[in-house]
Amino acid sequence: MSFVLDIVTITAVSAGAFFFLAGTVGLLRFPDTLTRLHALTKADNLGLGLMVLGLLPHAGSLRDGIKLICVWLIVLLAGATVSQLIGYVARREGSRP
Amino acid sequence: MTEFLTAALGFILAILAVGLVRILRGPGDADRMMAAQLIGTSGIAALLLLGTVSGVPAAVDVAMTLALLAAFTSIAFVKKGTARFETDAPGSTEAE
Amino acid sequence: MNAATVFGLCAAVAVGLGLYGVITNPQPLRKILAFNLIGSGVFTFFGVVARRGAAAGFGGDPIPQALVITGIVVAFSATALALALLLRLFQASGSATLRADAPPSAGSDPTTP
Amino acid sequence: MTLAPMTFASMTFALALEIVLAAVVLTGAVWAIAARGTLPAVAGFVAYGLLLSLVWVRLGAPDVALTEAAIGSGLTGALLVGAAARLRLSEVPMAVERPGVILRVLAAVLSVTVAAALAASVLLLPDPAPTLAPAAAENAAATSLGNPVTNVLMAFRAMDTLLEKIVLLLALIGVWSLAPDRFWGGRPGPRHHADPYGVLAFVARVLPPVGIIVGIYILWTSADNPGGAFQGGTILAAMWLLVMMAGLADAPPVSERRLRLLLLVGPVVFLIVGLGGLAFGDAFLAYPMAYAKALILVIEFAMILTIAVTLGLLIAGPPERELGS
Repeated sequence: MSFVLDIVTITAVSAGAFFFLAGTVGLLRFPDTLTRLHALTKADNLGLGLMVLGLLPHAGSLRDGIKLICVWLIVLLAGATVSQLIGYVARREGSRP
Repeated sequence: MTEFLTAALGFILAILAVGLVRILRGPGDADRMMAAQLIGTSGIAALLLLGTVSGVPAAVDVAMTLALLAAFTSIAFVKKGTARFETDAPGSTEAE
Repeated sequence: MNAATVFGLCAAVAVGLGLYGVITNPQPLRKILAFNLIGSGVFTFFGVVARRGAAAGFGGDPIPQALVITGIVVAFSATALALALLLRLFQASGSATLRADAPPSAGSDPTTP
Repeated sequence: MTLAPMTFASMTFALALEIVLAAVVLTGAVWAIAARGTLPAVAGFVAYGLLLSLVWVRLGAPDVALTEAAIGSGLTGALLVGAAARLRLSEVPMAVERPGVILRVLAAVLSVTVAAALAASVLLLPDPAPTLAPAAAENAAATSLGNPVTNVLMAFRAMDTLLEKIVLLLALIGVWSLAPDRFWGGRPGPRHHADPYGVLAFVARVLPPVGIIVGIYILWTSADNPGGAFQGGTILAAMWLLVMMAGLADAPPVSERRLRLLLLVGPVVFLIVGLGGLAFGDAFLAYPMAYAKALILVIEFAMILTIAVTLGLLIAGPPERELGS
């Protein structure tokens, strides 16, 4: 059982790390602000989500597990709204001469 | 398993360092905010990993606090102490 | 070489950096920021001492840890007061400089009629 | 122990991690000092604070990590961003005032000396380290709280905590006293406006309920786990400020009676309990053993309100609008 859980952890944390990498590469390499924003949200949503999934088997108790999921949900909510704000700021800057 | 998670933590810290460099380059506020967002999220991921690696379950509480306050600080950055937040061209918000 | 030593050296460098910033940076806001850096370095120092005193099943000596929590709060209040003073100076004089021979500001105090 | 080589490998692995973490922390610190613009410097400082909370977790001090994440990084960051944005106009003439080469070299020499002295003292710390942890563990039964840091803050060194609350109030009075005469008693900060159906109003409606639950949870859990009135109160303050920034609610006039009561309830409850200890117990702030936990919880619940309101008002700043406007 613990072997299966270890495989879940390794797979999910590696996948999460990959999405963080992809988001960062996109943030550095993509040509304009809105595509960079698109890349960034992958790291936010999927990267952290997969990390949380991978760490769930290591949570000491049910309460810790629920809190882990709550962290992800808060980041999702905050990240989605902050991304919209970034979009507005980008448009405001873009319309400037 | 601890070794694997420690390696993942080192990787996330490297990503965070890249985000730090990105903030410095800017040039606009939007890019700075994106880098800050990346730093915040990778910082939270690093905290969760570190809590598991170091055996400090309360790191999850720290991560929750950070998640809430990162959103707050980002919004403070957008508002920058000004009274109005222009989500659209002037006048169009009143027309809606 | 262990965690306490590594972070202790890190704290020493942070204090040095903060001190350099307080002396050389002309902007008051940046001086306040640098001062906060010194403060956090000193707090980390306390954390190192606490970590070395880990005993009785605790991750660290709780007394320095509690002192640091109090310290962070007091540092925050001092920062808030310093920034409020700086903003008031800016409002009253039109510039935020600490130089005594600063040129008189173009704008008058916007807060008094 | 057949695992000995393995544990040695994992120890060096852990050490490598700590060195990487320290390097990233110092990157943030260098940048908070060296960045040209004020806003990037503030961003560097906020990132530094975030990383420092990782250091605190690694140092086995999650209580401090919570405080650093909430206050050192979050609220101080918001405070500095607001001030930096307001001072932006004055940045241009500042460039001229850069100190000369000699002063900078002297400052560098002084800073390196101080840092080297501190580093030497880190390396020369006494071994075994002096500690009060066993004493704290021995006396933990007196309060029946499981978190040693809460024990120290609320029982063993409760006087520090009481005085810290009073320092916060004094800072607030100091900030208020900077208001021009005609604004005295009025509302702090500008009246914020935002699109009532926009994203800012949305997040200010959805996030605060979550934040209030988390804030109260952090207080409630502090009896046995890391947390406390301070860390919880900071989250509540941030949520209140969020609602204000989204224009959903206005800041209250600083002369409002209800507000003044909230500002006083924490320290007053603390003082009453302390004087009760003087009257019925052994000393000021001595809790009777049987009621220690209950009394500490009462104090903490009163304090979280005061702390949330005080921190929120400290960030909102001095009154800027006339009473009745």
